[in-house]
Amino acid sequence: YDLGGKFDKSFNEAAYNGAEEWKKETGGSFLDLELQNDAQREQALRRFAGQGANPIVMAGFSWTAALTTVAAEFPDTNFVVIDTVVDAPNVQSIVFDEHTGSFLVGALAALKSETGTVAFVGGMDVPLIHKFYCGYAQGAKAVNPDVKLIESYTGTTPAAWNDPVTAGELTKAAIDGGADVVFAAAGGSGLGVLQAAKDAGKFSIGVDSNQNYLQPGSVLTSMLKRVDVAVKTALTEAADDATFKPGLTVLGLGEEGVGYALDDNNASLITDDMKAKVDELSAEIQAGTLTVHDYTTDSTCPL
Amino acid sequence: MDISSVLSILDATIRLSTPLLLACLAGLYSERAGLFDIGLEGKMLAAAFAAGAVAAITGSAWLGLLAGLAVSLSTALLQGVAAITLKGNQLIAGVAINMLAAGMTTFLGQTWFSQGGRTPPLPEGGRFEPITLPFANELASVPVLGPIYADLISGHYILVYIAFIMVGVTAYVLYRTRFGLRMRAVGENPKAVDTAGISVVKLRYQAVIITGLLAGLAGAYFSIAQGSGFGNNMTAGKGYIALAALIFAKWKPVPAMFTCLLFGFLDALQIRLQGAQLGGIEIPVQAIQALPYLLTVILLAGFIGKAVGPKAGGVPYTKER
Amino acid sequence: MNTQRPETAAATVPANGWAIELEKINKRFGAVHANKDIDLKVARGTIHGIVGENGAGKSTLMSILYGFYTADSGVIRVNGQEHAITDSRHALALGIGMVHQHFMLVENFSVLENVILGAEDSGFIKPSLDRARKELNRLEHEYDLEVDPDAIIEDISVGQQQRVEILKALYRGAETLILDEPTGVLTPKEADDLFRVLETLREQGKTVILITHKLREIMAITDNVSVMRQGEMVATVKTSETSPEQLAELMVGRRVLLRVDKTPANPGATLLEVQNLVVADDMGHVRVKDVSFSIRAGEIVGIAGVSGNGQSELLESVSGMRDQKSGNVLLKGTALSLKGDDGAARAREAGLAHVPEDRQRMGLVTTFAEWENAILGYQGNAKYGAGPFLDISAAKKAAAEHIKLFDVRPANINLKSSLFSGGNQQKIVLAREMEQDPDVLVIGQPTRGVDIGAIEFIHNEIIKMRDEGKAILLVSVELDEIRSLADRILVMFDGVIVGEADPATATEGELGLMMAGIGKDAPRGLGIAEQGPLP
Amino acid sequence: MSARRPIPRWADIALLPAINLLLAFLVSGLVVLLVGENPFHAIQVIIYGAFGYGEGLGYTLYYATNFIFTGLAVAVAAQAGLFNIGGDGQAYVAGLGAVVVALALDQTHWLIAMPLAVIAAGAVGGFWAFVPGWLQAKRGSHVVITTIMFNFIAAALMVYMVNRVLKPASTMAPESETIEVAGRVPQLRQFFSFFGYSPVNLSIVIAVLALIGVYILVWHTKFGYAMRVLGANPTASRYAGISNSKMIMITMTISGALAGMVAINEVMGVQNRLVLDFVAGAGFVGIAVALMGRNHPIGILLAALLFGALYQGGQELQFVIPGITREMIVVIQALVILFTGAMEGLFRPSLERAFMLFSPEQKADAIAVSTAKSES
Ligand SMILES: Nc1ncnc2c1ncn2[C@@H]1O[C@H](COP(=O)(O)OP(=O)(O)OP(=O)(O)O)[C@@H](O)[C@H]1O
Ligand SMILES: Nc1ncnc2c1ncn2[C@@H]1O[C@H](COP(=O)(O)OP(=O)(O)OP(=O)(O)O)[C@@H](O)[C@H]1O
Ligand SMILES: [Mg+2]
Ligand SMILES: [Mg+2]
Repeated sequence: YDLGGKFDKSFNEAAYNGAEEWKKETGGSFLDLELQNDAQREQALRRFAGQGANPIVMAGFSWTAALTTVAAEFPDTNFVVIDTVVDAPNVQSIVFDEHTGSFLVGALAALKSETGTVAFVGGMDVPLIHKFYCGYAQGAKAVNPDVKLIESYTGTTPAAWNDPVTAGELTKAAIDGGADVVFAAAGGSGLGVLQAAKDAGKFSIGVDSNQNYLQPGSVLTSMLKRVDVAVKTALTEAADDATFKPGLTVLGLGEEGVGYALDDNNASLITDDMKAKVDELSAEIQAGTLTVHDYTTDSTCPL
Repeated sequence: MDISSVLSILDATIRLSTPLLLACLAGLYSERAGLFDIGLEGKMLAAAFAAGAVAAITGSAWLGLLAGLAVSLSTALLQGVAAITLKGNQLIAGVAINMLAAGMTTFLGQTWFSQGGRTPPLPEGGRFEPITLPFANELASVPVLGPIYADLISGHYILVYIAFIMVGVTAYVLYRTRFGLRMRAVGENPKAVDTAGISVVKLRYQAVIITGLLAGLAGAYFSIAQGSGFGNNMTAGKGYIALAALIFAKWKPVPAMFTCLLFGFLDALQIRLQGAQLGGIEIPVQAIQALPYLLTVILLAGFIGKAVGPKAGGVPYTKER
Repeated sequence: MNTQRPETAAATVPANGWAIELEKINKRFGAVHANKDIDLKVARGTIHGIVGENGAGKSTLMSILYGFYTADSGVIRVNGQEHAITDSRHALALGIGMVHQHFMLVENFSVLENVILGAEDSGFIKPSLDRARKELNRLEHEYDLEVDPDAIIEDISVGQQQRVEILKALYRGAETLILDEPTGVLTPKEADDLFRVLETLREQGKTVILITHKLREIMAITDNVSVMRQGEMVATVKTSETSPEQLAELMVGRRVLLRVDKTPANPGATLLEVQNLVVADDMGHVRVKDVSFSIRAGEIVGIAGVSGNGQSELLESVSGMRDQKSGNVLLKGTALSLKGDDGAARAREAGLAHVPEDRQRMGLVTTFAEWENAILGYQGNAKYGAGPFLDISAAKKAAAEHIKLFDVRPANINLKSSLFSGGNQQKIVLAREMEQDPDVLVIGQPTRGVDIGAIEFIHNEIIKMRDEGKAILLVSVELDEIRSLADRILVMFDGVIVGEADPATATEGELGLMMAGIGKDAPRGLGIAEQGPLP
Repeated sequence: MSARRPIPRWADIALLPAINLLLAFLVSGLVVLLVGENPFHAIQVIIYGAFGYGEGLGYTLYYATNFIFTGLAVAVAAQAGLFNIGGDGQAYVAGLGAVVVALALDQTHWLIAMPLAVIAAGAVGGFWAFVPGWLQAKRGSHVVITTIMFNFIAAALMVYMVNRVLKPASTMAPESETIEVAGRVPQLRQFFSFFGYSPVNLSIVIAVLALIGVYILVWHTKFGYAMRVLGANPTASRYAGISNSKMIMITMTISGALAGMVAINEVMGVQNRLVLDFVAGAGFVGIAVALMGRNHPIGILLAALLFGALYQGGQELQFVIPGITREMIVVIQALVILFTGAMEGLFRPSLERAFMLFSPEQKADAIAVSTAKSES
């Protein structure tokens, strides 16, 4: 897990849930570990590999350097890394098309908005979060070219991922600024966004896991990033060299790696028209007729 | 800027400065009594957790508050035993309390709720609701003053009002009561207090108890008023900022209120300025995020001058026998 | 003991009974046996003096009586009743009040607040303050103790601070008042005022215990006097039946010369010249107003004045610690550059040594070992290390030498400086400054709180320096000291030199008038009110 | 009450801390027991993990390296009476200096890159502390506030620098380019395979030199003397001709430069690139280390080793006993600080009494005192 901690209600927790599910289905067992600091990454990998763990699944973009080193030392162990790319024969890199998923929720947000203003609250101003924002913004613009966007970030220290109070204030500020839908891509801080939107009677959008249930009736939808599925599949496939797929795996809309969440909690919030429009966009993206720019390819976001 | 956005910034200012103010006043008591307190952060965090946990289980904000106060108080007393009775280093005691709180809250939270140290979101009633002051709705339509009363003054959590009332209470206690007189004296010259036949130790414990209670209010504010449930490390360094505010305010209650309002305002401003443009160029969001801290430094250097704290601060009182 | 022990006075029960009886009091601090089997009886309605060398155990004994320390063994009787005094509250309840050698005041509190601290009537201080104001008014009139009840302690002179301490004790209804070296920091006039108060107290039947190093005071005001030496009570005598010489001998165990022996000055070239100096204090108030004077080699110039008239700022400015607003300080004809906060270093380089008024606050780092203080101010000197390094053995050698030359006790260079008695701390500072062979020596209050044996020694050292051809600027509030040491006396009042006097001819009365601003060329009527009523 | 005899020196510096450490572990044991694990096993694991094998020891030393730097930074400032809470921020920005030099010179040799990076990191870290020092000296702004503020400013600055300036446009992770091997500080395992894969590197040599350097600076130079005078009594230091304002600025700069060495260890020795938040709170641990080490290099060395051991031992504990989470390790660390630091006086009175009874001459004394007491 990344430094945010195992139970962050979104990214890391999804990975954990995936592993748990795999354990339930297959009866296998897994070792897991939370880190205190960066230096422990290599140590942890070596330790697990040394203990014969196979495969080893890592979640988080910070694993690149450690994995590059350790993968070479343990050629017989299969590694799966999520959110970054490590080029080695025994590593499967899984990345998600967060930008397309975000595009869809952006479109939903703009469709839902009555004020024509939608907002985004990120954890820290890092590339991955920008990728979310950039997709979100493009999606919103796609359905409403005049949409106004408010972009903000909770902080600059690791506390940014665990600061629901500031996130809540940012949400209130955005709502005061006219926004009526707020997308939270801020790890644990996101809970503050959902709460503040609920308190103000506005809408929020969850991230990574399905967070619709957290504030039913207020969470418009959640941008799904199926880390749980990825972890589960990886654990299943990579356990066996025969099915292990080294190299890059991109999970996008087509693979259902990303998407938006629709369940009982938000069924009443999303009209059939909205759903139809978004599904149409989704189809276009998958067909390649609509391209969504990926911020991380060149660190720019053309809007 | 129109009046409503000004009001909304000021409204946020009040929300953001409340926990700082409570923590700052908390620190004021122990520091005025001659005990450095960098353990504010830890006490708040412990209280935030206890309040959040109990409120989540019982569904009562009041029980949560009670738990927060109790836990913060015990933490303060632990710190007091180390710093007063055992004459330990006050800074180390504070550092230890901060770490202990950071570790314990997450650990217990995980053990009890299995949500990564978080408490579950609070049920109805588990969280303080904003209080609408009398006539707020009726007066809201009066121009200028109406919105100021209805939006800015009315509609906050009870802890907000307590915090601001505590400013007056603290000023009164400090300057008008026997306890305040003795407490100020013990922070300046404990020997003088001792030779006047007053127990230094008892006085310092009394101050520590008040500190614990106020820090408890501050902590509870995080988890059961402003927030809805406890999150890991949710005090996010506010204890240190409160300490800075205390020094900034030269250990005086009314200036402490203004300092905390200023810090809250800068934070609110930062939050609203994100994404602002300057001459067509977007200012990096980090520059805006750093703004409150930069401005604090500039204000401090430009206007505040030297802050001289209670003279006996940080030194355990030893009486040779 | 080489002197015969005089008949112990007042052994029979006095008319008014004993106010205090101490029997076989013992107190140890680690290895130091500060009080050994001390017996002391104080008759009610008398003023009882206690004298003794620095470190003899006087303060310790009184602290035990006041409940601040607890005796290891012994009996305390107050008004004939035995009491185990456990803390100060207890002592206060028994009617014992104490004015400590180092005042126990809260510096940023007002006089009133200090007076009521610990003696408040109720939970709210307003009624107490009001009552205290009235009571203070009454006491002030009764004892002629004038202080502004609303003044902040750090803003008033030490003399006034002491009045506050006495008022504090009286406010609490003290029947027995202990004063530990009350006159160490007072001007002669302030001391006289104090003694008038003590006499009034005696007339009212109250008991006073007075610790002092000044035998003149003992002779003038006490009824009985006890002498302590090295933790023991060596004698208690009726004052009327003893003499200063006998007391001095009892204290020190040898004969002491009670006056300074010196030859007439033989001044040479001008070494220190102060031209039109204007200096402000920390608050920005101008405290030294256009002061000029010069000192020649082989000459001691004394500056007399009531404390708080700019002497401190003058000293600090001349020695480089404080910027002057205008004017010059010339050393051997060259102007010192004293700007910046390291002016003192340049003054020293130019050959000016400085013994500060306040040894604990300035002259010493009390948490340092003695040897570390032996180089304070001279740490940059090449003889204490080449380049950036500190030559510890050289410093220790110098320290050992200082200790030997100035007979500092205990002779332990590794002892923490705070553990030396005041007199010995003073010797440490003097030794350091004098042994640098400076051209000019600036000394403030050289014998404050120092016992007579040490005073004799210090005075002799100062004369010796003069005779070696140094220029010496001496600032002291002790008129006796100035008159016996100085070759010329300048009197300072309200930041101005108001007159010059010849110590051989000027009387104490004349000097006193000048010090109050009523001298020959003094600006009349200025700032007198602040200094209290005229004699 | 009797005359208190101080306990023998050896007991003061060895026995007392040992008892306190034991107590800390005992209480921690209760916490371990709470989650249903065997506390003795846990302690065994911690000790084994920290010292029991080469790699573990290497990790312990690697953590200790950071703590020595930040501990010294706090201690040097404290000697001059300044409380530098800003070690975290100073170390963080120093990463800029280290990474810029390392990236520029990573085609040469570490013998060239390392000294220059040390200077650069020291300069940047020093600057970050100099400014608060300057504000304190010239404007009277309390360093405690300014250094706290500078920590936050540093965090904002670094997020900007890493993401917008140093990060290659094509990568996803918020980190600088990787430093080539020639620009890295060699790890000790390259010389001693004993250290396994642990990241301890030659920075530890700098740490040892810094310990010695600070010792000499503080106790054997005129500058150090002046610093201590200032710390103990600012009025006396003016009297002694020491420029308090210059001392404050220089001391803060030295303090910041020392904290900045963390960047050498992390950026050039371990991560080989600049990552966000690489300091990971080492600056705050430094406060505890300096306080526990009594601001003395030897004390700091021991305290840094203790904290290094707790970090590494705690990590080991997580591997071996899965029920133990990282928060528990924090709790254990906090308890150690509490009992060995803040509550170190807990056993002093009983120890004093014990020694009193066991030494014959003092025993006589004690009896004399108690009889005297009962008489009165
Ligand atoms: N708090 C203490 N701890 C240890 N030793 C002490 C303490 N106070 C006093 N002493 C020792 O007791 C001795 C007597 O000290 P005391 O203060 O009574 O002397 P004194 O007669 O008042 O001297 P002075 O004339 O300097 O005031 C000193 O020499 C000192 O060694
Ligand atoms: N903590 C201590 N430990 C040991 N000795 C002490 C301690 N505190 C004070 N003393 C000793 O007590 C004696 C008197 O202490 P005190 O503070 O009264 O000195 P002082 O007032 O500076 O001396 P003086 O009366 O000459 O000005 C000194 O001899 C000093 O060495
Ligand atoms: Mg004394
Ligand atoms: Mg004394």
